[in-house]
Amino acid sequence: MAATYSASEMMIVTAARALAGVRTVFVGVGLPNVACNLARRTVAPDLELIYESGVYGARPARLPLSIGDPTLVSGALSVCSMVDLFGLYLQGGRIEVAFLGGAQIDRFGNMNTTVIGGYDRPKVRLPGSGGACEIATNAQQVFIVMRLGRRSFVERLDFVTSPGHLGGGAERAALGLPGGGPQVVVTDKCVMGFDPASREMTVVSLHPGVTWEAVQAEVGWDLRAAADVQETPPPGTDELRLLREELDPGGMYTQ
Amino acid sequence: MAATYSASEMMIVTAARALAGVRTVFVGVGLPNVACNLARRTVAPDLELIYESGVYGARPARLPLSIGDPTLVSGALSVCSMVDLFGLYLQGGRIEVAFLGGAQIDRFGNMNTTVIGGYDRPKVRLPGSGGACEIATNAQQVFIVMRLGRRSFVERLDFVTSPGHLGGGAERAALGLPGGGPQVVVTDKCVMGFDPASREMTVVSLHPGVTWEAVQAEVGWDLRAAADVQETPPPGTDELRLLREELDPGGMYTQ
Amino acid sequence: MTNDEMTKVMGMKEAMAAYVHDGDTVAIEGFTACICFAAAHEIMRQGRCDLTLCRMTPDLIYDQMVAAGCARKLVFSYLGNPGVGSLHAIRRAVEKGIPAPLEIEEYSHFGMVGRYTAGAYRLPFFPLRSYAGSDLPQANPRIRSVESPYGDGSIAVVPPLNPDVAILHAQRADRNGNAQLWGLLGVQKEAAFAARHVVVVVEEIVDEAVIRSDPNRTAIPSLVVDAVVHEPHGAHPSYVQGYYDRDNDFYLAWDEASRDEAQTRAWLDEWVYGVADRASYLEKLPPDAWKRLAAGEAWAEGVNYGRYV
Amino acid sequence: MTNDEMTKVMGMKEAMAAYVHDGDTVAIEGFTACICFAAAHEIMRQGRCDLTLCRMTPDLIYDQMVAAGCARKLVFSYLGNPGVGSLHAIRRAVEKGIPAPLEIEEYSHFGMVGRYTAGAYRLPFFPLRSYAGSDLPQANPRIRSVESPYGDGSIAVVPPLNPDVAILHAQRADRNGNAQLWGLLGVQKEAAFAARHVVVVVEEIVDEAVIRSDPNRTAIPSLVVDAVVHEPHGAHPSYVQGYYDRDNDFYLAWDEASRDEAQTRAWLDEWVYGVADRASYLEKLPPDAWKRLAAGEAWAEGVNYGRYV
Repeated sequence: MAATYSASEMMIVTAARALAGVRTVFVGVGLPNVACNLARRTVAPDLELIYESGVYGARPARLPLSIGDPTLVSGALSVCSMVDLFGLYLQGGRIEVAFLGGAQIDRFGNMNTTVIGGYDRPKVRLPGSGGACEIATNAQQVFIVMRLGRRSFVERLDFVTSPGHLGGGAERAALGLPGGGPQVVVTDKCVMGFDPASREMTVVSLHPGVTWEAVQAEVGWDLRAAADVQETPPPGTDELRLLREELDPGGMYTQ
Repeated sequence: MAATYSASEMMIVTAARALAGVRTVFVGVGLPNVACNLARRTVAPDLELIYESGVYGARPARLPLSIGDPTLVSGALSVCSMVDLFGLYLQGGRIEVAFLGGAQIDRFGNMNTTVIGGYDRPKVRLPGSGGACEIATNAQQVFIVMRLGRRSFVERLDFVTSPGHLGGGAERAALGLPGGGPQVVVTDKCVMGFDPASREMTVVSLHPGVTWEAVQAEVGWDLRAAADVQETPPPGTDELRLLREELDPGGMYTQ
Repeated sequence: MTNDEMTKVMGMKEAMAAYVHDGDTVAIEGFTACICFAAAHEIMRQGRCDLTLCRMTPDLIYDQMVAAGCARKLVFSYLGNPGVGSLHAIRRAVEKGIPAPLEIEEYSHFGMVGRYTAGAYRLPFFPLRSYAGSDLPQANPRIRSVESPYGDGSIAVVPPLNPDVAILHAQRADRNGNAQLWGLLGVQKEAAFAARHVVVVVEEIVDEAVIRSDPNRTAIPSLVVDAVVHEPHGAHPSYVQGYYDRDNDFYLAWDEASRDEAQTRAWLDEWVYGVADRASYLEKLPPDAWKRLAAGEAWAEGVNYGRYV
Repeated sequence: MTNDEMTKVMGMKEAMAAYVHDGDTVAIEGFTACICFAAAHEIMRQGRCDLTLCRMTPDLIYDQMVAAGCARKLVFSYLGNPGVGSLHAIRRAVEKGIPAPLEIEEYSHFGMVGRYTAGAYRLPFFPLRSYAGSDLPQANPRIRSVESPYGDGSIAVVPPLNPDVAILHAQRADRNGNAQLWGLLGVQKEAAFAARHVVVVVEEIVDEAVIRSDPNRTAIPSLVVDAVVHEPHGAHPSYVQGYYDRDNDFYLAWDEASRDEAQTRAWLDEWVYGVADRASYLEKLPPDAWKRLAAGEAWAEGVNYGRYV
């Protein structure tokens, strides 16, 4: 019998599953944090969690309040200064996957976390880059988890904070960015990849019960589909139990 | 009654006294090591010893065999990586005085520790720079301790490892070197300073019983004297006792 | 006077009066941990203004200082209330110029880290692989690039940052300012070496012998420290590894209060202007606060440095 | 297999055979301390040749490898027998081409540190304030300079160094290669991150729980480590902080023996080729050696990380 679950739970579980077999993940704030901790408890037991706060190999004993929570430090394999974290781990090319959230994304996976509106007198001042710009530049692969929505998935970004595939095609490589850029976008309604040639975002699976139209309605450009769109497998009872009872008992991310 | 002492003891005690009132000294290998440890026990009790091996505020419990001796680590105030030692402490401009030895020096305090003869097939291959090049570049002041000799105090260096006052005058400042360069050269026969205008080495005091001619005979250029050449004060009994009984009981540096 | 007798210990009032002046460039660092609210509140009480505030994550501490009118300019890389949401006071200043316009100079995290590092290393710039393809260099013309002399392309650079004063919270220091940190190290060391003056605020003042027993743990040496302030719980509501946990209720309460100007003022009146010093602030906390925020115990395994005599 | 069950533990023979090949660029680092002679001797026994040997201070360890004919080239910053004098085998090679010419690539200490750092940070160069007014850039054209884009002059740069393998001795590691170091830290961390492969050699293999009890002490994480070799006293005659002292008699004996080609060969025959492995080498030491070289005890003060559950 299939369990009932929320769209957020579906999204987090799917994001976690994307990490199957991965050994090192750079963990962003919020949703990625929950997804990576779930992955370590399920599909990627050897996964070492790396946080921009300087932590390698965290073993959080509770859901961290932020990427700088003291529970990430106690029991970690290594904790280093930020110059070493960004220099040795990230820029050194040691991160297999960086898992990021974002405010705005375009069809090529470029992201905006800086402003809505103009830079000098913005309508909404967002947090800014943090480490996102260099993470997007240097991680071997970037995975993104964010909720669909017309204000988030936009035709044109107000500001490019973090480079994705830029204008698409080979532009990213031509500019000499060391990392491979965005590979997958996990949302609350579908999973998207990037076309190997055009580097445009393409839908690879729809979550159970979600229609193509429901997805397109939340995206600000004419969405493309992969050759063979699948149905995303639903969460398992074990994943849901871990999420609800251990990782996010307060339901901060899973409602 | 005056104590008897060797020329090396005279040199080391005089070198130590040059550090009166100094708070941070970068300690080179060999003679400077002994002189700085003596200074800390006499004229500069607040002196903190800094070693290129990464040690700040060493309290050696024995005469260190080298600048990397474990006795420099145990009980030190701080021990850091070499990138931090050279970057934060030295290049950061935090070193008041660097105390160096050398193989060859010219009248402007430029030093050679690289080769005697040509670089590609040298007559004698010397150790090379170690940290000397950046120490000479960045320390606020450089003090030098070395024995006089025609093979050491030369008209022309075979190789400039570490910049002193280059061609003299304002050349050093013009090249943008951050530190002030050599200020004093303590030898086994005399003490020399540098003329404020020409930056040429000038004799400021002769050790007791040493004649001008005896000094000139050991120097490969026509030596200049300061306006008023003094007699260097002899070592005190307390300094000699510390040196012989505590700092160098084996007589490694003081014979 | 020997080292053991030397002391740089001062009260917080005295230290802030001595080292923070109107118009100064100030860095109160600490990434999520060891954020010295005690110092910030004292600066606010002393009415400092026109400050250039530098911090990777302005966090509540600079949101409060901006709300209090201390700041002319903000140099930063991430404007968030960590794990909670926005910094409403700074957003009001940037979006609407309330209470006054706030100049901003914006980097990414590694850019800020690099700026402190270049400042500490006395370098003209710090090179980093970032910013290519981003709009950040357009927003901030101080982000530039240099060509590699090895024929392998160009790389972004940021300029050095040398604050007039850095204020850094740590677990323990001796009276002369040799400070030991553990847990997240952030950019504390780099900020200390980059700054013209350094105030270290600590949970505990310990004998020099404690420091000398573990020299690898000393991130900030006395060499660069001007003043040592003993202010236990001085980082509340942020946390200090091994000493106390983050007081998240405060982060949530500020998120609420700071959405509205009048409520923001009321919060500052109660928790900053309405108290004389940190001790009075701490007295206002609920009696069970420190029990609730207790760190528990997890001690590091022993390490022998050896005696080499 | 979980992390706790994972192991990268190998014997020295196996590790050197797997990670050091003819023609490789090899870095055995450790500044005065933690110099892994055990690895060097095994490489010599395996007859490796044509190596590019990188080390700030070639020390006895590379003097022996050069004498044994392992090296084609030396990349370094200080050629000395520390506290004793010259490195005679390397001098013979450089001054007289005996036994074979040795190519050299020479920097200053900060230049070598910068090369490893640039290699570890994947930077095209490392900038440093050095070399202006020195003849070193003429001797080594890889020392170059770049112009600051902030209009404040030019600065020297050195290129990245990325060895094929770095061999690093440390006090302790877990079976997965998370290594903790104390005392002099040298460039161990930077060399580890710069290298394509890393072999960590340790005095003790400990439970992962020991490492996790003090994460700030972990300089080399498992992430970059390929093999862990348990070789107690593997750094003799250099020292390991807290474990044993330097055996200066060996430094003096090498100074004597290495002045003459035949004696050098005899020394190598006795101490390298004449023993099967490190255990046999250690058996040849006088029975009182470890008593004489004992480190004594001086333990670090406790540090609490806290339990945050």
